[in-house]
Amino acid sequence: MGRRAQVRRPIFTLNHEKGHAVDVLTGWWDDFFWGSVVVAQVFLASLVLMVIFGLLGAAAKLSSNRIFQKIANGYTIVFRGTPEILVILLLYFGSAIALTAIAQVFNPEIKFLDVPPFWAGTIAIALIVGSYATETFRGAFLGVKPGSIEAAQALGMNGFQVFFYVRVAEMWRLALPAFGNHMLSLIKDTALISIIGLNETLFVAKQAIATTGAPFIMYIMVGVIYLGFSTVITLTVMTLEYYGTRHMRSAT
Amino acid sequence: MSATQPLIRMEHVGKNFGTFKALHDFNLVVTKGERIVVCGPSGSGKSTMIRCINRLEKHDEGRIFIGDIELTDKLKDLNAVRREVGMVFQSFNLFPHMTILKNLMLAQKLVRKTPKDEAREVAMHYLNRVKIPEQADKYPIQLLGGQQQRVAIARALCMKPEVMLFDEPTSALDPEMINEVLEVMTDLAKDGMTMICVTHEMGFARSVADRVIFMDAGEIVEEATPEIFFGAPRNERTKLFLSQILTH
Amino acid sequence: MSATQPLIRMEHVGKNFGTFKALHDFNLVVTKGERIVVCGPSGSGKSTMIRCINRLEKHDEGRIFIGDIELTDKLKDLNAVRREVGMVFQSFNLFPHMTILKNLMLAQKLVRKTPKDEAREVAMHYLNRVKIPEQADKYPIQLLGGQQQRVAIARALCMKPEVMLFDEPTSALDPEMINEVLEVMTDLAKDGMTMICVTHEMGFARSVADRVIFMDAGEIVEEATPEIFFGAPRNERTKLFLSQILTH
Amino acid sequence: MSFDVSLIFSALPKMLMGIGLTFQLLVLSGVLGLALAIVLMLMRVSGKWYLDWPAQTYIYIFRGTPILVQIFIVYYGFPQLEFIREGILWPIFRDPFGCAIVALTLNTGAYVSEILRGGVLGVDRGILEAGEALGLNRCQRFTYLTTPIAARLALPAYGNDVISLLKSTALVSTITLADMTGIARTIVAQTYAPYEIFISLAIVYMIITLFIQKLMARIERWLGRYTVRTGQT
Amino acid sequence: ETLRVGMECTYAPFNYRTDAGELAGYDVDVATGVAAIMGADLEFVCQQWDGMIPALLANKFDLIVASMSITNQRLEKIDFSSPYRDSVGRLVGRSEANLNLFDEASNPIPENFKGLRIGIERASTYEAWFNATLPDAETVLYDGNEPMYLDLRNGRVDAIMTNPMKAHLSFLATEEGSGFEFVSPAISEIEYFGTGVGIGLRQGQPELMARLDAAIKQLINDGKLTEFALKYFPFPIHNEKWGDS
Ligand SMILES: Nc1ncnc2c1ncn2[C@@H]1O[C@H](COP(=O)(O)OP(=O)(O)OP(=O)(O)O)[C@@H](O)[C@H]1O
Ligand SMILES: Nc1ncnc2c1ncn2[C@@H]1O[C@H](COP(=O)(O)OP(=O)(O)OP(=O)(O)O)[C@@H](O)[C@H]1O
Ligand SMILES: [Mg+2]
Ligand SMILES: [Mg+2]
Repeated sequence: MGRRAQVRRPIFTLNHEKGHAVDVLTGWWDDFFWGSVVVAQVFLASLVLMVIFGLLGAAAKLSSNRIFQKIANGYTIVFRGTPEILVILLLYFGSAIALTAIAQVFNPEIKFLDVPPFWAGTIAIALIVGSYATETFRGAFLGVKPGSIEAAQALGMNGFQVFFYVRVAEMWRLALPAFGNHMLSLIKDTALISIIGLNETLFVAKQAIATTGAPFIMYIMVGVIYLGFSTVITLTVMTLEYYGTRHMRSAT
Repeated sequence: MSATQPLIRMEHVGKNFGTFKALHDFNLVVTKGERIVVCGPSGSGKSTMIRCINRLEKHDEGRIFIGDIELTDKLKDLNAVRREVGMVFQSFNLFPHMTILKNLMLAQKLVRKTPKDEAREVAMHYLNRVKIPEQADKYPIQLLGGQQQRVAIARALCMKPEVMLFDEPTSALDPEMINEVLEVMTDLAKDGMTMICVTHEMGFARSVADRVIFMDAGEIVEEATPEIFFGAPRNERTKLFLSQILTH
Repeated sequence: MSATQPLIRMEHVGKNFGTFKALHDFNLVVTKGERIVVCGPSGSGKSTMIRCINRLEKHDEGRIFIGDIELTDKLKDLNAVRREVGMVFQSFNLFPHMTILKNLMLAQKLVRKTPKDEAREVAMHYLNRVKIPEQADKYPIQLLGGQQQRVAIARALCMKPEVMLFDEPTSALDPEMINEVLEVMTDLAKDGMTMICVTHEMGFARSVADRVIFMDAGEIVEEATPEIFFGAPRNERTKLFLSQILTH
Repeated sequence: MSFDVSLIFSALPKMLMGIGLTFQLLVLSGVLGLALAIVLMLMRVSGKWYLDWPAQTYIYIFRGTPILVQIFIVYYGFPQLEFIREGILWPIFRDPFGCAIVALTLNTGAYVSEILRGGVLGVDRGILEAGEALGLNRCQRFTYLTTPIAARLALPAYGNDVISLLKSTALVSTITLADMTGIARTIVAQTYAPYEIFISLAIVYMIITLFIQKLMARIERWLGRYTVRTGQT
Repeated sequence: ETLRVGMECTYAPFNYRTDAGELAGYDVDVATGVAAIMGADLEFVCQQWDGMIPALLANKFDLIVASMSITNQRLEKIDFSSPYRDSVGRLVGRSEANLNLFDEASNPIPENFKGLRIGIERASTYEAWFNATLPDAETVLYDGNEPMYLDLRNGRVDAIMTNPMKAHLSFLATEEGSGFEFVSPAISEIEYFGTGVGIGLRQGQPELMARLDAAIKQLINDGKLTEFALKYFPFPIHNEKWGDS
């Protein structure tokens, strides 16, 4: 206990002490690993929510219901116009209050309900990126050629069949490239959740810096981890795109 | 639908886009087995007319009957009508994300509830008929325009319709491919299919049509057998149009 | 360039896209004032041939001469050639962000270094010639297809070329507009302009061409005067092609 | 906790004192980032691998990592490197404003270069060929045809990136700068009233966003005046 | 009963994470000791300093054990237990600079602060003191303590105001701290620095407060607090008068 506090290591410099870089990281590898696991968890959870928000938003914008349209427009304006950091802070502080108020309507016994930082952060970034996905999905739905839809109608397919077999089947391919970018936004926004104390990689780095005093190497480490995540996402999207655009390549 | 009564009846049909009258007091009766060619300048309402017949557009005035069924908002009637009316578009409108075979099977399975194997058989039958069975597993984009249009015809035929509607089926095609599509259509006509065909292919009209209809500004301007229509058109607008179409 | 020698000479020209031979041992000599129509099925290499002449494609084999200049990578020669060779595309390719007048003036100013006022005069002269001077200040998108193509012809003429190349100039046009473009081209031919024209408008070919060339698979299959070409084609492939083109 | 409206009125003027800094960051890194983006884009479309690859790597790294991490590396990480601390650029890196500009510029440059490249690639080949056939050389084609058309194609996406940049400026409060967000966080720390302060600040950002959108739409309409079919049969 | 305790987790040696990933420090020891006496389970929540009180009010945790001084301003929003350590502030600056900031009577000389950039943690007692005493000094606000030291060494600020115990231990006494020294006397005006550092809790919980007070008193009486302090410092950092003796 307190070893590091008493015997501080000299602060890392790239120039005169070669090999020091990795030294400084000793003991922090596992923390970074678990931090990465948290990043992955936040990413996956927010991905699911983002798709839901995006589809709901797109459906509302495309619906003929004025009120739904207004709500969806409000949603995209608010979340595309507000800095991510503010949304996260607001949701973190506001969620408990709001949830408790709602819960008390149903059950006055409840003292308070809380949303842990994990979910506050996850929902925040899903809402933000979902507002962009709303536009992507909307555009993709509109991008389905009206001719395809008319052909399906002329063949006697009903509304549901047209929607599912023609619209959705064509739309996801159109949405994919932009959707890949949304996934990259999500993964990068996870870094902001360190601000509300979630123990992800950037927060690990801050703690490690408090002990080692080596910000350069620690933040580079975080950058490398995120670059790894981005690479995995990019490759996945490329694979899906390859699969999804088979029908656009000529065989010859 | 019985053969004694007309297959399609359009009575005083009107269709407006905003204040613009795309169709105006339009009357047409088509009996079983009749082959009708519709022509006219761009914007004269040919597409609108043909799209009203299977309710891709809703008409605003008058009445349209397909067999005994009047076209209204009733869903059940609409589905019954669409099953009986096949349509071929200028731009083919194949489903780009499905292979040719799947294009032909989809509506059979979903609308006619045909079992998969039977649907495949029907599909292959019609692919043979339009002479491209070997393309069954390709995607639409891998086919030439003429082939795509033949697939589109086969797709409509798979539903075993009573009438076929064609909206300028060859005008998006390169010249060399026009004939192969017209051949398929001529075959179909010879087999007795009832057809309404918007086209400017006058050779086809001459050899196949029972009646040629010339439209302008949403109305029928002239209606005659091909001999009379091309030989001795009565109306000035028809003459002008024919001179533009035929000189080059 | 003197009138005594051929204006364009293509000798054993070959062009490959990867392993695909788009042009193969292609030979053609065009003298001043000659009007040549090129036809052939899609993919036969017509566009490739014509694009080689002003080096939008580089040929891989053989030699091409424009006047005395051989087409090589030398920039100076290339610019000289491009100044003498005008080109009209199927899809017009007007500069969308410039008015019609500016479209006609740009290359004059940049390439010929014509002073602004003179460039404008030249532009208006040719706009008059294609009969749409009143459109000078509009943007291309505001014009109909036929008008756009006439502007494209005028734009090429502003450079006062020795030869004009046309690559299917009417095949993207609605039927009513084809004639107005063909008229401009016919006028040009009457004035003695040397022309190579890829087109399937056989009426135009008959009345204007000195020679008709039929290409298939990157080669010249038949070459004859229009009378012989349409009247008594010798080659089987020509006959087949003509039957496809002409019956409808 | 109740919502204290009077707090907003007392806090808003204080927060708005940071708007100048926010705009300075936005405009300066926006302009520098655009310049960087043009260079990167030219490298990408040059067709020369030794220009293309470095640009591609750069873009890949800066688009693949969070802007917050980039800000931290520049602000806290760089001073650890002797050659930065001893180098002539130290006055820039010493200053948190300089660091913020550097980080934001490097970041937005990567994004914008891809937008510009999309615009350049979106120019119809036929138009360039027509220019070529008329004898325009490469440079003339790029100046008179590619640039104006690509600018118009890239503008909507570019507008979105300007808004992203605005939102990124809110992160400079983490490196001691007192922009609007920084001031707001200080007020929150004193008043313990996050909702009132943060919500009113969010509205301020939204208004700026809408303003940028309107401006961009106006530029777009001007640049795209040739894409509307007006007044012609 | 589980008590959720908020702290920064990056404020060595009071609350920080060891390279083994464990939370450690004087605050952590105090929290553990108090919980043991109260018979409660503990759960630590890491929270950036400027959001500490809002987070407590938003129910993110139940107690603040994060070296938070008991000040009047804070007492308006939350309650505090009795103090468990001293609260003072001191300025640290570069020795060479020969900063002459205070007169003999230990009062600041405002003119000498002109042109100086002083690093302070956002929302700290030091910020409150600075704003009140030297409103014209240029302050630079940090989200955490550690970056402030980095910037002091990098020359981005001329001096920082901070906790002298921490400054001595984790900076001045180390290699990196050479060339730096305290450039002010200890400042502990009760108005700003309060009566000491206490455990924060939401208002309206007199019972919980009484239990906390009792537990702290017991820690003092048992000599535990001294023991905790000696783990990190060569001297105790609380006032023995706060106990029973
Ligand atoms: N959805 C629509 N909304 C508004 N106007 C329309 C719509 N569809 C067609 N029109 C207008 O109705 C008129 C007739 O159109 P229609 O497509 O039926 O003409 P057409 O004879 O098929 O012409 P073409 O030969 O160009 O296909 C045109 O003036 C067209 O602009
Ligand atoms: N840039 C290219 N890359 C690869 N192949 C090409 C390219 N340009 C043309 N081709 C191929 O070369 C062949 C000849 O093309 P070309 O465009 O010259 O034919 P064409 O006779 O003009 O046909 P069309 O009537 O369709 O215009 C075609 O098979 C085409 O696929
Ligand atoms: Mg039509
Ligand atoms: Mg061609």
